[in-house]
Amino acid sequence: MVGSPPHAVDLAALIAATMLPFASFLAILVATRGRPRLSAGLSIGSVTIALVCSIALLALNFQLAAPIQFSTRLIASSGLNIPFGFLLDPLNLLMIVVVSTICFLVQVYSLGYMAGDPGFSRYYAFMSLFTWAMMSLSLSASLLQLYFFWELVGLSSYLLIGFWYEKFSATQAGKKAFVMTRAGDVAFFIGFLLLFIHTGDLSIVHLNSRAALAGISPSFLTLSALLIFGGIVGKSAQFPLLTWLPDAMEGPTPVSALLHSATMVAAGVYLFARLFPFFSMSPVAMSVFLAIGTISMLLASTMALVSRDIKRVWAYSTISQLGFMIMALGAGGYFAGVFHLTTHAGFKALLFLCSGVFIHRYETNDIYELSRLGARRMLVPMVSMVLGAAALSGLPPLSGYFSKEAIMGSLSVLPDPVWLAAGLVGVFLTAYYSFRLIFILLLPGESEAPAGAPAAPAHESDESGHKFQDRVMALPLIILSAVTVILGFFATPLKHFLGASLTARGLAGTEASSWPHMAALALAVAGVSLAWIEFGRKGAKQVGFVDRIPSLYRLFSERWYIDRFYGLLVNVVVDRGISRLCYQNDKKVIDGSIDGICEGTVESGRVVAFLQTGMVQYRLLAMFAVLVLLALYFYY
Amino acid sequence: MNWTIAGPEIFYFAASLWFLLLSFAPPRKPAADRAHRREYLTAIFLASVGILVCLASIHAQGWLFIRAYSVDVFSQVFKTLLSLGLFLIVSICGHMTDIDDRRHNEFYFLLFVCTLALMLLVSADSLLSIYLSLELSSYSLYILVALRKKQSLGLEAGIKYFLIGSFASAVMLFGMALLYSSSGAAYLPAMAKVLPAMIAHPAVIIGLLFTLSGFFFKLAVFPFHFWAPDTYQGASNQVAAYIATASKVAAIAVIMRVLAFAGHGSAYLVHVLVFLSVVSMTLGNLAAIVQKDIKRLLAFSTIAHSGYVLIGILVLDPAGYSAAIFYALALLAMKFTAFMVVVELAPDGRNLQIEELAGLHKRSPIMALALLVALFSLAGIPPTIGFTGKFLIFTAAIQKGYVWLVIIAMINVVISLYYYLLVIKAAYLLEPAEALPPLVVSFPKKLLAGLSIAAIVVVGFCPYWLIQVAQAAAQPLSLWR
Amino acid sequence: MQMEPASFPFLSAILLSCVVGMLTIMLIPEEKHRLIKQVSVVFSGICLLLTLYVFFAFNRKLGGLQFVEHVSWIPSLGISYFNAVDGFSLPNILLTGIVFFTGVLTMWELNTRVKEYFALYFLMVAGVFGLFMSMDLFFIFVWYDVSLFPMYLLIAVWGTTRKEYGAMKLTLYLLAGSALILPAIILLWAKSGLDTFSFVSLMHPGLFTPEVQKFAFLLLFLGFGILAAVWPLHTWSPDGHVAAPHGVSMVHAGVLMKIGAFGILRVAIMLCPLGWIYWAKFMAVLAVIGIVYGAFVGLMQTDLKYVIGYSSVSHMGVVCLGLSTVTVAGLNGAVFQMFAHGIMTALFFSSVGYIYDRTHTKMIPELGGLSRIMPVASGFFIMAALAGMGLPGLANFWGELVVFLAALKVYPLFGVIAVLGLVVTALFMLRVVQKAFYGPANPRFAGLQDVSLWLGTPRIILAAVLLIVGLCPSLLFNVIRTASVPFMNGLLR
Amino acid sequence: MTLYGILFYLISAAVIAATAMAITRKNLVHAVVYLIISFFGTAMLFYLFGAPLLAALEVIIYAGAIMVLFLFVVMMLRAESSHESVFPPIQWLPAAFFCLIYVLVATAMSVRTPGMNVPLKMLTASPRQFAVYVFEYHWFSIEVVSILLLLALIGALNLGAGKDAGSDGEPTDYNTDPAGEPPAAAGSGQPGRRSNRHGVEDEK
Amino acid sequence: MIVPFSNVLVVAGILFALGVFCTVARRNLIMIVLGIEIMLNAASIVFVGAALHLDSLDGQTFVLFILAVAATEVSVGLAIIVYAFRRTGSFDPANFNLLR
Repeated sequence: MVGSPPHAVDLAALIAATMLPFASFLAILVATRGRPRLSAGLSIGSVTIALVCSIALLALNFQLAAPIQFSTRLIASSGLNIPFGFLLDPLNLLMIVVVSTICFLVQVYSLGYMAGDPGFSRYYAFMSLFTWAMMSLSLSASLLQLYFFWELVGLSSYLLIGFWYEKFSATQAGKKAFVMTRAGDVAFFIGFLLLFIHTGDLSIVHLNSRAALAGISPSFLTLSALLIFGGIVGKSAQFPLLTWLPDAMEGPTPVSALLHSATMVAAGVYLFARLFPFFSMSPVAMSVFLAIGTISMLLASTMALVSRDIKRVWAYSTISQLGFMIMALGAGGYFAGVFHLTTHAGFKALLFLCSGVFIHRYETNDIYELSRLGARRMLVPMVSMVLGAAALSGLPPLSGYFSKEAIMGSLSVLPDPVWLAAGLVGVFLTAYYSFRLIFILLLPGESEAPAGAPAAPAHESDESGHKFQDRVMALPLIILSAVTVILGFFATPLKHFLGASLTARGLAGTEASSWPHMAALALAVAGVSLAWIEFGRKGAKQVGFVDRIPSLYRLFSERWYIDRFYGLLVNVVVDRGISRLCYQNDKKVIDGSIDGICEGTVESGRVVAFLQTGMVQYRLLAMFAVLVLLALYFYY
Repeated sequence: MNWTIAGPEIFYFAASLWFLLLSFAPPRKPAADRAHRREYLTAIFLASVGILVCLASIHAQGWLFIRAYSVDVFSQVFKTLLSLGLFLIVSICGHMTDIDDRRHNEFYFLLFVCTLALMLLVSADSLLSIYLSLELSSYSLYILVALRKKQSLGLEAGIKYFLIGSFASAVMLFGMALLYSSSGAAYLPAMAKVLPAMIAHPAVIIGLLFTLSGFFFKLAVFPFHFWAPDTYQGASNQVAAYIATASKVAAIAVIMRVLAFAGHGSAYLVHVLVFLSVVSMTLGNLAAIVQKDIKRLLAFSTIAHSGYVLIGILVLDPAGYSAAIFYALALLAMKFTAFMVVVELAPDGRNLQIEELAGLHKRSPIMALALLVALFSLAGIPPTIGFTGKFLIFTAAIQKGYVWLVIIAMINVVISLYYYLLVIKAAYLLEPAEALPPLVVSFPKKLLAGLSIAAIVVVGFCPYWLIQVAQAAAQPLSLWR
Repeated sequence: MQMEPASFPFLSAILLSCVVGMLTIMLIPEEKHRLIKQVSVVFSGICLLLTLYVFFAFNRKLGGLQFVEHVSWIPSLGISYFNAVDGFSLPNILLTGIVFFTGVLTMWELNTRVKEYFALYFLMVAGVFGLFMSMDLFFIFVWYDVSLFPMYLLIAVWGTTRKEYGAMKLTLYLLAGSALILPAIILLWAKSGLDTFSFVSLMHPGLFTPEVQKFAFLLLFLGFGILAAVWPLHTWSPDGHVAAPHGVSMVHAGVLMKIGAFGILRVAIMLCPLGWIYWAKFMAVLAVIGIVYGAFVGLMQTDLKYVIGYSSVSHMGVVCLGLSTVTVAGLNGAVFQMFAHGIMTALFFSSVGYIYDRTHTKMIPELGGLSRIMPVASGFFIMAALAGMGLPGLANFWGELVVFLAALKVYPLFGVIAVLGLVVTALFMLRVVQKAFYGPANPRFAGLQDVSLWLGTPRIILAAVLLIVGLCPSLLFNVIRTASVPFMNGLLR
Repeated sequence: MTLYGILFYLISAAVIAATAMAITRKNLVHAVVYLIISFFGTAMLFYLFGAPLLAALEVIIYAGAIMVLFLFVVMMLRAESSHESVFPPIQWLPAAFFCLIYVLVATAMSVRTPGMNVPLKMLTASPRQFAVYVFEYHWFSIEVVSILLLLALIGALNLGAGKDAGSDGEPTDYNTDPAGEPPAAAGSGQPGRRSNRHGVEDEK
Repeated sequence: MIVPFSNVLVVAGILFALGVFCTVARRNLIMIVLGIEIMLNAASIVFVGAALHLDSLDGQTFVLFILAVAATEVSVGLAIIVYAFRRTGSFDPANFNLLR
């Protein structure tokens, strides 16, 4: 078993970081449901400690030589020995920092955003649950443990999407999210069980070691890799399970920021990175992943081109960016993927939180509407948003630029140039749709209502509360903006940090030529320019090029009919088909035959009983006949 | 000859003579009710003394009348059962409204004579004495059935019972003639010596079959069951109870005895018995499903139970015999309890329909409980005596390899549960159309009901002692061979 | 098999507390509802404590049979009153104790024919306890029926939807099952030639010829399978669930169905292992069909209890799949799943019970948005639904995990299909939650109270158990292992 | 074939013929008389088989007492030519069929059972021998049969004296039975008024 | 020498069949009872024949008691029939069909 013994400090910090949120979850659920402030305090307090612990761990272990693993063997049943404990290596150190940071910021932000909601306590309970699950997921030492928290993360996602459960669409979205990720998880589940059956161990460190997989046939390896990747597809909303993520935007915006952009959906990518050595042992699987990442990235980008809903644009963009990460990882760019994950977490959370401010203020998601109502006048969010969008588009010197660059670098080493081309198209589209949104928001079109007459928001009256909320919400924006700006410069130390554990296997990113970087930058600028031409310049019609091609527009806005397909699948095949068939079978065939037997018994009882009535002589005859026949039987 | 071993018979003979004498006394018109009471108490007294006499002579052993009459544990156990049955039946005769007041003496006379005849039957060892005892018991029952007052049902039942009965006994007689002429023996022990060697001869086997038909008639086994539904329905409740309990017990005994002597060694005979048993239980259970009249339902259930008992007998080994003996006891307890409820619910002696049970659980919880327990016991649900009996029978059968027979029997148990549940549903679920007053149940009756319930459950749960008794009783049957 | 005689007859004490409870209740006058309920709580509480004691006092290192009580009962047939617990029965006994106690609390608001209800309820539970702890085939059968027949009245008198039909169907179905079990039991007795019904003596792999084992196993599997709601013998179960009063539904779905699975394990599998191996594939096919089929039919239901009923069919399919794998893991998972499913359905029915008592409807579309009005009561239901989906952290996850692990190993294809059934399960559970508890609140129910602490106690207990076992599965696995490992070792040898 | 053999066949043929006549007569008196002839034949058979006492008893009790009792009843109730509805052939044909099969079975049985084909020897049991035997070995049966006869006496008293018993002797009772159909032919209780309950076939 | 015993059996069998036919096919209560008497008579013939065949007096004894039983049967049977006739005015067994 690889791993050095834990330090007591590490252990304490880990336990604090993981268990405190859980404790606060339970405490809120059981005790403080009626006291929202206390609940929020508990939750934020715990996440703060988690954050501090995470940072401390990162700092303590920055020079980590080998992964640290400590676990108790959880003997679930004989034949199933699974270590249950913590694994510490650079990847998850980074991950817990990201998670706890975003969690912390979002929870603070939520103080403002969710103020006055009747489910305030519940919200924080779920948030704590999520924090716990996500932190533990990141630190899991075995696939089973990871799966355990993976599902819990899914649960908290479900609960938070459907947080406003009186809204039908919200519950619908929650259900959809859960079921679709569940579909992926089932593959994951089967995958790791198969893996377990063949290797006898689910420890991540073990799986990542070449020795563990020595005896396994390549095809089986590919199969289990693909199955496990199913979980990633579901969680990270990749093709073909990508449609739940835009719908998940029915949840409160901070939730979208936290779960559906920065952390939870990134868990898929995290899993990929987590098992990167394992996956990379199957080249076939890796190419499939690459393809899926690419397809998702392109599909989602095209969808983002036409959406009018601010959160959905960012949601599509999230899918697309996750696609980028998967592409990077699939192409072997371990660092690129993880780095993009990190930067993306920052700027996407930023984008969502900014949108949240608008939505909170103007109570609409429609970008044209927001623009009309004068969203551009809110300085902090608007600036942050532009920063975020620029980072998203990959404009230097923001964090996104560096990570995109890394991705392009890893794509460019592939023998087939198609992937690079696709990546570049993606870069262009990203820049285009980001700035389409920004320009629409910044520059209200011709047809807008007179500026300065915003529809009065509902809680204009209590100005003081409003101020507090604004300030609370602004703080995370500022922090995230700062992160977005500076994170890119930490690329090299991070690369070293992350690479430390991987260099041994010769998987560190190869040095690439520089032209793809230039091309990417150029295309990003081109995207921004096109957006400027169509939306930004004076007198622009604010109609994108896609809008002008109706069939394409419909295709994109219908999300390539993927949803339709699923709807059809569920309604026609499952509901009206199999389910009804089974139900009818139950009622008609099984119950019918049982009831038929009973009816038949009763009916024959009636007949037999009738035979017992009537004239006495018939009975005498019957007696005699039976007797004679029995006597006859003797002769046979 | 040691006369003391025939103590029970002598006692019952004397008791019946006592009632005969009483019946010659001139009727006392004014105080008819009290007279009626006096006869009842006399009967109870005599019946309970009868039990004691039977118990006292339970270890008696020997032969009377030059081996025409054998007294052994087998017969004595059955005699005790019969005396118990008589006592139980007499105990529910307190308000016998459907027998003419002035005929109560005759009624008890017939009841006691019938019991005497059944006792003779279980001890009789020659074909002739078996035949005569059977006739004696049958005739007293024909008359008892036809005695029912005001209800022409009694007459009709009497006619049918009489015709079917005498037809069956004529067939039996012819069978006995064949058996006698081919084996040359008129005594069972003598037959037991010669029959196994010649069981395959047509005359012997057909004679045996015909002979058994008379006993099957008593037990109400297909195809000799036709009288049972009509007779139960037409007879007064008490008489029906008697037919269902004591008369069945004796029939079980005599079939067992005859088969134990004569029935060995013929696969053909076993086939026939299997066939009759399967048809009996299936037919009885099926027909019972649609019955509305409780007594008629119980009649069909009796037919079904005859089928079960027959399983125990047809395995032809001590385990089966002791199981059948135990089952006879079980039948006595269960059927009596069910009929007791019927009698209590119909103080005017009418026939009870199932719907009339509605609301019973409120009107008289103890009677409802008694009915529940009795029916569950009839259905063979543990921990009741009915289950234990069935269990013993099935173990005996499976040990001999009749697995499918037992499975069929168990399926029949399921069918039977359906109609028992219908009755229970009426008693526990349905509410009567108009509110009926609570049923007044006297303390002795409550005690009786409580004891019946306790007997059914306790014996069902701790049957060991009685199983031992049954095994001891079955002992002589295998000794003779 | 190792046997540890009991220092004190704890097992009989459990049985006795049920029986004495029943008798005490019968002695109390009908009108004193409150007293009857209090007495019921006390006696069921004693039962629960005793089961807890037995559970924790069970020596996990030693394994084998413990708390053995052995009294000869009918020596001529080799029947003995032989009680003991082993790793298979211990979780079930604990389950029964918990469900029993919470079931009494759930029916706290009963007002009609209280005395009879609780008396019958105690009788039924006595049967269940007896079955789980009995080591004598005869008594297993006796207890089986004792636990069944009060059911008819309990459903038919206190039930709700189509109660008479449901009760009759259930009773006849289950009796039909016993019609197969009894001949099989006797057959084993007869073929053993040992003249004993004692489970321990009969449990030698080579005692019966393969033909006997195959035949007896089939009978026993079908017979007990009816009670375990094995497809296609399951249709009594949803109808029965729906018709029964809530407390009975809890015992019924929570415990009685386990009797079926337990019977398959204890009698069919352990006595006829060759038959087991022979029919394993057949079992697996039925189990997988049950899993998927139950989930799909559950999708169509509009009655809360029907949904739970069909989910039970699906979940019992998981148990059966575990049993069909002929592996240690499969047995472990199956027994664990029995426990988990028992607690889960009990929680389901307990929650539905509370909701139904308030709203007087179980129809999902009519409920709509109940979360707004009774967040806590709905929360319990949602928690049960989550457990039903196999969510980690709750007990069911472990059972399903281990079973599927075993199934994937032995029958990869069936395993995959069964796992896919989980998606459908999730879909219908979520649908129910969405339609019944989310969405706009129904104004009809606006004034209803949320569950109070006392009335919520049973649900809290059940939810806590789900959580505790979900977080600490080795609590059970350690126990189950003491039985499954020696058994499989003995079989393979 | 000996003389006795011829006698046996002759008598048997007569008995069977007389019985066949008896069971097919519509007039009950004729039927009873034919049966008496049949019983006389039987008595001769008994004599042939060496049971003179039984032959006598057969004549005295069977032909003499029992059949005369029949005759009395028939005449008392004036039932000698009562309208007897005849079974349709579809009902009596099966009866005949089974009886025929039975005869075949009986024949096969008699022939195929070993030991049955030994010709009977002439032997006679004198009444004294017979009586001694009966009272030595079968007096238990005599006791039983005496009770049986007593019982028959009481039974006949109680049943036949239905009218004397008062309350239950009402002839219309049968028709007013609660469970039955409405009375069809009220007042049909008069003996001799031959009507059945449906009163339809009265005039045929 | 008379005849083989089997011939006696055949004769008795025919008589028995005739008796059965009478009971089964005649719709008259009196004739039914008469038919049963014929059956008893057939049995008697077998008994007497068998007594000769076996050289044992038991068969003859049997017949003696059959006579007594037949007398009982006739007296009880006819009493019931008379009783029934007084109530219904009919001998037709088909009229007794209330019980169902």
